[in-house]
Amino acid sequence: MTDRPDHTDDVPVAGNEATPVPFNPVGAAQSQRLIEAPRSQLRDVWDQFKTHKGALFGAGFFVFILLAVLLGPLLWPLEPTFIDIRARNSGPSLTHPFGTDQLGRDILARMIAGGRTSLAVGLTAMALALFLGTLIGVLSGYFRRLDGILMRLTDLFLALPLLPLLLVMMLLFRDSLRAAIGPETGIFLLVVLGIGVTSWMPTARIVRGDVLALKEREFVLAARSIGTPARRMITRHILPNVLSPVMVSATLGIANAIITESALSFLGLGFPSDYPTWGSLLRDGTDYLQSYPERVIFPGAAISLTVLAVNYMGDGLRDALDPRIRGR
Amino acid sequence: MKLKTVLIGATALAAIAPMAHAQETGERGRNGQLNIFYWQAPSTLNPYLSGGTKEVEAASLVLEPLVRFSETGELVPWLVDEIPTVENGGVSDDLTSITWTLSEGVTWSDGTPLTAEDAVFTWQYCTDPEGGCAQASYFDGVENVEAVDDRTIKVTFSGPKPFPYTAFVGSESPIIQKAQFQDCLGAKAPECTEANFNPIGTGPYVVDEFRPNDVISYSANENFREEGKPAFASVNFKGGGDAAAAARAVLETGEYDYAWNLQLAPEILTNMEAAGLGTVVAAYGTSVERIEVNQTDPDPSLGDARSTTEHPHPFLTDPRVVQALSKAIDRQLLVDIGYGAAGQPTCNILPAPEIYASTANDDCLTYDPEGAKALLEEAGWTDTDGDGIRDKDGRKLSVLYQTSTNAVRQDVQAIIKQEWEDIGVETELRNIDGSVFFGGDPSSPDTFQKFYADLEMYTNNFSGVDPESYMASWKCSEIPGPDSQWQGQNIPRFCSEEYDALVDKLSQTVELEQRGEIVKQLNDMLVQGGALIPLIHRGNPAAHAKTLGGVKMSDWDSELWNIKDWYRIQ
Amino acid sequence: MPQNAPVLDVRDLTTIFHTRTGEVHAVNGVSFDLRRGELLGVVGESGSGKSVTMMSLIGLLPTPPAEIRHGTVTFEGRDLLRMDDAGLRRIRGDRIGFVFQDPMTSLNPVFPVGHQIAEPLRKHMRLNRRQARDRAVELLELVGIPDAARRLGDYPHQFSGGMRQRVMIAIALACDPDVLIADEPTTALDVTIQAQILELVKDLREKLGMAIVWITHDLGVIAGIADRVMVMYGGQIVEHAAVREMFARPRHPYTRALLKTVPSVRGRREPRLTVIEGQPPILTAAPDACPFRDRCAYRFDACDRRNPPRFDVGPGHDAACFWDFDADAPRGRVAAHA
Amino acid sequence: MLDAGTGREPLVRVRDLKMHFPIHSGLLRRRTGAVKAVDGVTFDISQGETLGLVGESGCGKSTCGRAILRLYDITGGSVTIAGRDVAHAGPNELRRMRPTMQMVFQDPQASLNPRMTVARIIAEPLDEHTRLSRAEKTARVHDLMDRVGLNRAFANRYPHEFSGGQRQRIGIARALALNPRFIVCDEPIAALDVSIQAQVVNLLEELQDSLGLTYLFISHDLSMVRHIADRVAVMYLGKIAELSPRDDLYADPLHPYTRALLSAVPEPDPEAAAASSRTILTGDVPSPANPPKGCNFCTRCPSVMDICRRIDPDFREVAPGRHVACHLYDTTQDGRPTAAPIPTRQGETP
Amino acid sequence: MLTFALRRILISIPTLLVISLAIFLLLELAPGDPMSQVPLTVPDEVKQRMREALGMGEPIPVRYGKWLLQFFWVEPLNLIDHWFGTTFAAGEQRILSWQTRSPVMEIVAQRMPQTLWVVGMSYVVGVLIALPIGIYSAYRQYSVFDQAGTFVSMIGYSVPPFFSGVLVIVIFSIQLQWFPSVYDTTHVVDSWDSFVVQLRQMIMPVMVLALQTTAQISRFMRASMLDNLGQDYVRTARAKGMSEAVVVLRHVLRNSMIPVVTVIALGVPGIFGGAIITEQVFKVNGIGQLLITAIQGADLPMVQTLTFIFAVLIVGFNLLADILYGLLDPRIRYD
Repeated sequence: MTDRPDHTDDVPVAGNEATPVPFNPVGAAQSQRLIEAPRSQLRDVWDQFKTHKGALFGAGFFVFILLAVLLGPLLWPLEPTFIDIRARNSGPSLTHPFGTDQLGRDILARMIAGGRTSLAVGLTAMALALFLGTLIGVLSGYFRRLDGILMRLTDLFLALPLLPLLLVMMLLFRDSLRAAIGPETGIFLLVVLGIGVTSWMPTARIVRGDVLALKEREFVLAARSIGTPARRMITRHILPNVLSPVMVSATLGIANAIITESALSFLGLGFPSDYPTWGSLLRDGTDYLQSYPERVIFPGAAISLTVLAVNYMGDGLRDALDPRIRGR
Repeated sequence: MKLKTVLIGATALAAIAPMAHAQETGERGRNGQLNIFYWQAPSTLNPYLSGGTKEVEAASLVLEPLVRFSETGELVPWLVDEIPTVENGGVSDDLTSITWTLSEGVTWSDGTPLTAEDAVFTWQYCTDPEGGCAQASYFDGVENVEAVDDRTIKVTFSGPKPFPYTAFVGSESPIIQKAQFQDCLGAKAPECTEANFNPIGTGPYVVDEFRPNDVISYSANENFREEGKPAFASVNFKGGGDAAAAARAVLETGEYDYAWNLQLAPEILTNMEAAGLGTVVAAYGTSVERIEVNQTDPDPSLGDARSTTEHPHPFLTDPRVVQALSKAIDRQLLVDIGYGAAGQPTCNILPAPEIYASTANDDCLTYDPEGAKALLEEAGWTDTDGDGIRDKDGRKLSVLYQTSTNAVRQDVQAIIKQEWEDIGVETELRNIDGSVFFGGDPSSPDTFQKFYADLEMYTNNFSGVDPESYMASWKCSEIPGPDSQWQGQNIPRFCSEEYDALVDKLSQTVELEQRGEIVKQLNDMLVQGGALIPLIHRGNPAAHAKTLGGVKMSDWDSELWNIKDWYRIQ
Repeated sequence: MPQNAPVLDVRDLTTIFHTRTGEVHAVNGVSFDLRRGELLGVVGESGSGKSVTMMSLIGLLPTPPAEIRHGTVTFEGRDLLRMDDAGLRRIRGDRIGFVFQDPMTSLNPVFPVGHQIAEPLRKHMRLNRRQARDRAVELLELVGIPDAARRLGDYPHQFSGGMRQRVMIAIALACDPDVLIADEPTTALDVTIQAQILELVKDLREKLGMAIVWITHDLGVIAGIADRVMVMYGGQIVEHAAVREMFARPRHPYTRALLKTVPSVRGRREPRLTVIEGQPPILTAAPDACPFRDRCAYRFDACDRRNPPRFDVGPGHDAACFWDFDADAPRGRVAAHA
Repeated sequence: MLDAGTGREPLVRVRDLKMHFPIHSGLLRRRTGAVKAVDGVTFDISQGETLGLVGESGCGKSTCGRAILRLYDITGGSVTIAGRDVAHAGPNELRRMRPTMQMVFQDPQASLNPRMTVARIIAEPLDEHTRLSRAEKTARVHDLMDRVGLNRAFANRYPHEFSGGQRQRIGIARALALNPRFIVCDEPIAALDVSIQAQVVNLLEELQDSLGLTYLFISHDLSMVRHIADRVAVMYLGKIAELSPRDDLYADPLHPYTRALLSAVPEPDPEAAAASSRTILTGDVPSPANPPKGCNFCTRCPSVMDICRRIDPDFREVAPGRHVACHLYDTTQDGRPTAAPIPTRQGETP
Repeated sequence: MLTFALRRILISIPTLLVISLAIFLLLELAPGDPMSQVPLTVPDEVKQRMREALGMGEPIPVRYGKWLLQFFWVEPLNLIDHWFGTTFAAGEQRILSWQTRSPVMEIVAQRMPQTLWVVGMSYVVGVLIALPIGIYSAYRQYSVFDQAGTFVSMIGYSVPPFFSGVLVIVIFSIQLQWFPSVYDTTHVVDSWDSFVVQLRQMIMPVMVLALQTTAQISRFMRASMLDNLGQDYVRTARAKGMSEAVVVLRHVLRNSMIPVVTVIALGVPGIFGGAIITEQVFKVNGIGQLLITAIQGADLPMVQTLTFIFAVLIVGFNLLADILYGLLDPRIRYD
């Protein structure tokens, strides 16, 4: 999906040829200056990104959430697993701003801990999916011979169900992982692997399409005529140019992973249930929806707003990374 | 007997709905449709092919045993007129046979008469070695079943059987129709889909449509032996969803009349009940939520020998440690948080029926962390390095505590963990998906039989009312291990010659009082010997609409055992 | 040369674009007229404003980002710039036809060409399906597509580039327009195909007699077919003359340079090409000086002070330059206003 | 020999070059045909010479240029550059040959990696083929930028910040980085504005003079080719129709296609335009996947004969330095005189 | 086109075989025991006998072979028997579910109607809502409507169904009592009234699911419209004097629908796969619920068959999407 605002790239500079880009012609100013510092593309991207209000809000909120879950424990040192049975089921108050749950655990603390897990899952699973997707997409797009088999592999993975796959991975690796790195990290790795391994396919397809198109671009041909070998061709010319679809998949991937993790938690297949994640908080909360609606609303809103924020970020990023728009 | 139970039911109902006009009697089918919600849906209606409670209960509307158990655990003659005993000659003096006489005029729903041949066939069906019968244990020790005449069934045992009421007793051992199932013996049993999904029974309802794991439609059995029953013309038996949804459908939206197995936090149920549409009820049987204490060492470094009798547990074999752990648990709190009306604190592994319930361990009912600490000190566990965890000989008092995945169990785990950490016991929690934990896959490390943990928590009970085989499951020979493919009932790997001898004595004892005494001793040996920490005597919570009368929940039989007596309060 | 009343009269047209970096002045006060039956050539490089001018006057620019700031466009006695959308739609495709540069993308890929030709016929001429079909066949034959009736059902991708451009011309001519605006119609085509199209247009002009505005950057094309020529630079008309006059006596430095930079396949071969240094400007404000001054060999102080108006330099010939090439000196103050 | 009698050893020698792209179709994706993009092209280019390669779009001229540089694995024929066999070199050998031969591309926007700075783009060949230090590379990049008329202050800018003409200068600088001897200019001015085209062409000419470069100048613009090339080859449908010294070709085209092509170029002179009578070709170029039998120009040729539909004419030298593939110049055909006089003017070489 | 389709079908055969093997092995390795739902009161040896009766003891290759035979030979024969009243498959062992001991395919056939009613209907509704939103959002890009549409579709992306589902139940079933919270799968539509009942019970699940579909498809539609609105042929259509409605709804829409139709086709297998969480929340016992109960009950034949059917559908609809693309876009000619 490529959305783009037409207020810039539709400017019909007469003639409809490839539009030459304005650039201060041989002006007097340029000769005296020393070599310019590289004008960072990041800056251009940011300049464009800034104009997308939704994206700006999204990025702001996402950073806020990230800071909250990272620094939250410093500001709110209550243990998320500490049971204060006397204070159970209390509503929002000064001691417990978000109230407590049926065991008297502080919901704010649990939200912070849960957010850390959910975001960590989201970010790592996304990174894994992106890595796999980009790798497979680039390989199959760049090397014709690998294309058929890798795309069949993609089909195969598209047809695999996530839940049984996760169960298998739980069985095969849980004990060894638990012994090696502890129960929570072990399951974390499994959930991340499970989500990552089952969600790289769209990225792979998009990247493959882009690589196929890039391969036809003249600058790749130019590099070939220089004699650039395949490895550097990929790292120097292909990868940087598939960055934008990958970045966009990244934001969608975070959202997708957060939702998937919470769905797994909802189905009881994710983390141990005493280990808070937003998804499991939400699941536990749904039973109390009528008596204590805030228990559903806090995690539900956290998931939804984060995903919303990330989606808006993706939207803005898509615009910002589109060279057709950013060019001028 | 029947009259009496009816009267009790009526008074109970009168208390609930004094204003309502009860429609206990009247024409068959007068009350329209009854809606029942089992959030786990039955997958078959043949209780012999699936031992699951939901299947057994769904089948109990159709298939009936000779005798049922009432809500108090008493035997209620169902398809017979009287219960055979030694006194009335129904049970032979040497306790090796029992003779049942069918009531007169009992017919199958297709109109054909119920005969002793059906019972004989039922026995053959379930004992066929290739059939994979789930209820085969009901026929343990049964040497022969013969039809003496059309109405007389004689069951012969291979040895003396002090409690002979197993075969054809209770909802798990009903009689199936020979005519329908005669081609379904042995390996063919699973292929008889039509019969398995639409069994012909003697019960108050017949199956109209069965959709596996989804919904069952029943209608009143026109050939039912009792006049004017059942009161409902049809039953819609819906499955799917979750406990909260089921409770909501009965208590809040009133879409359903009865919902089963509402294991929800008590306050949720209380809040839902406040809507005024229905009532939460619980039936108590012998289910006890307990922590089993591993008497062997689950250390992963032991490899294949982990959790086997080769390596005794380093500290849990000391009963004082286990006692301390038990004392440090606030059982009442667990009830308040997780069970509400569907649970009572208990210190016994066998809390019911009353004649078997010991009182010797009741001091654990009071939460006593100080006492627990003292016990640990006494056992030599002190916190020498000041990290809050007790240790002894360089070993930390640290336990891995596992259970199946279930919201209430995780809450209980969390509370207990905190309470134990208060007395200086480090606790690591772990939960395993139920299908793995209770699945017997010998290759899985996570089954409850393998017990690769120090402690594990789950509920167990025994079916029927006789605890003999239940208590026998803690004999040394029942210890699971690699040799037995990890099969065996003695999960804590408790082994005591004294205990084994006492179990043998029980199997020789006929007299009920004596049996009770022996069982209490066995119970005390288990609890005091540190094999188990009983926590909660669990009831089965259910909810029914206030307009539904006649519900008498029994945990000894199907919850729906007396559905023929249910009616609508208008 | 036809000297009758103008069919299209454009006065002081100014079009700007709003972009993120600010306004871009694409067309600055352009005035010209188009007379019945003549072919007016418009020459300029990318960004000179030639297409934008033509698109502005018939409301084909998306607004925003474009904004037609002022001007009048008189067509059949009415001002097109003050007309509502429905009115413009009645004129577009009916009285004024368009041919665009890239025939590959200008035709809708998913409709058969017959359908695309029939569309304006059915809308403007109220023909029924059958009549529209017959007329479409006629039109295809007119533009020289062999086997026209059979090809009606073909899709654009089944035609070659030249054939596609013929289809575009057929669409533009469907309703017998008074004015045909051809926006670089041969730029994307090969020379041999371009020659075919040019022949066709000459031919059609004779037959149908509509007025044509022909936009191109190729002086050669203009020389072959145009009656009058306007040269555009920086959103303005810098020179305007009859075609022979223009090639014989160019009176603007830009026109003169342009004529020299293009080598010829015939005639003398210059050892070195004449070069116009620098880049064409992008105007972010209304010009207050000559837009060509940075690249101009004749630049002097007046060029920096004021944007030169179009001075008359001969009969029907004007040029926006302060330098008088006839006198080879700066223009006197006499003809300050054109 | 073909190299117009200069006597010098040709730098580039192309013999019967074929570049066929297979067409697969059917259930089993069998190869059922081929697009004969380049089908038997033969020519030489001498040191310091510019060979113009003209033709309409789709005639295979760009493919030819790329095949010569081994950007494709060619189907047949041979290519020798500076005495080394390019067509059959192994990967490592080929890589070592790369510095000798470079390319300038058509679309200055597409041929520059938008994510690299100008300095990195120009330095890429240096990274690949030299072991210069960072400072040396920077110096070399600046030197190249000066040479092509780019302000070295902009070394750290990205391509999109430049205009089309400047981008083409970047492409030229990159091609020059390794001091190549031979550059294929693949339509280097096609995407540029008229006033910019001249700047780039002049730059290419200056560089040729100062560095002694040899060009294969591919273009569809006959007038620019006339300006820059010493000899011109006209391609039609994968084959060379005519190859002649520039002045001969423009003054006296031999092949009917060349004549049509030249006559189709519009003259920027209204007087001349009105006076001239043009040869307008009818119809379109046939598909290279399915070329006509016989001479591939026979479907559009104004002077078509029977033989043209049957026999593909040889590409022959009909006058010194003048090569043409046309039956009109057959002298060996029995009983039939040649239809056109053999030009009398001698080919001259620059 | 025909060769293309045939060729793709030929390629998909080995693909599907590999998929089936992968699924089979994966699930064989998976933990879980069909006996786990049998109460603990049933002794281990009885459970062991029950397992043997299910055929769990046989080696994996044998079971895979049997399963393949059953899936590709016996079950199609049964289908033929069912349709034509023949008895080709008489006596052949069908794929039996471990939980219900009945043929898997029969249960699937039983579940299909409710899944299609609810999930299918939600897809249709979602698509029908999405298309106009996408079209209008693109046409009035950055307008208030577009921003609102973007927001709503983002909500659709962001709110998991177990949240929105429970929320609508509480609002519409419990508080307002408008709709039932439990879906009645046995309900038969035979009159207007029963149709209304059916509508009432479908509204909430369809609403929740359609939100997600709408979100996705409308974004696609919008992007595709935007791509096409900038094309030259749009200007041509306007230059012909076509009205905006004709320009947008005929010229642009026709082109924009090409990628969108294939996206819609690719989403169809999802309908047959059910919507696990939504079905669970609303007690619509469809395919999704069947799959999750089968997984929980370790009913391997059921899970294997369901996932494989799903894989077949995905592969099939991929092919269909490609063919549709070719049919809709005259420029694409396979072969």
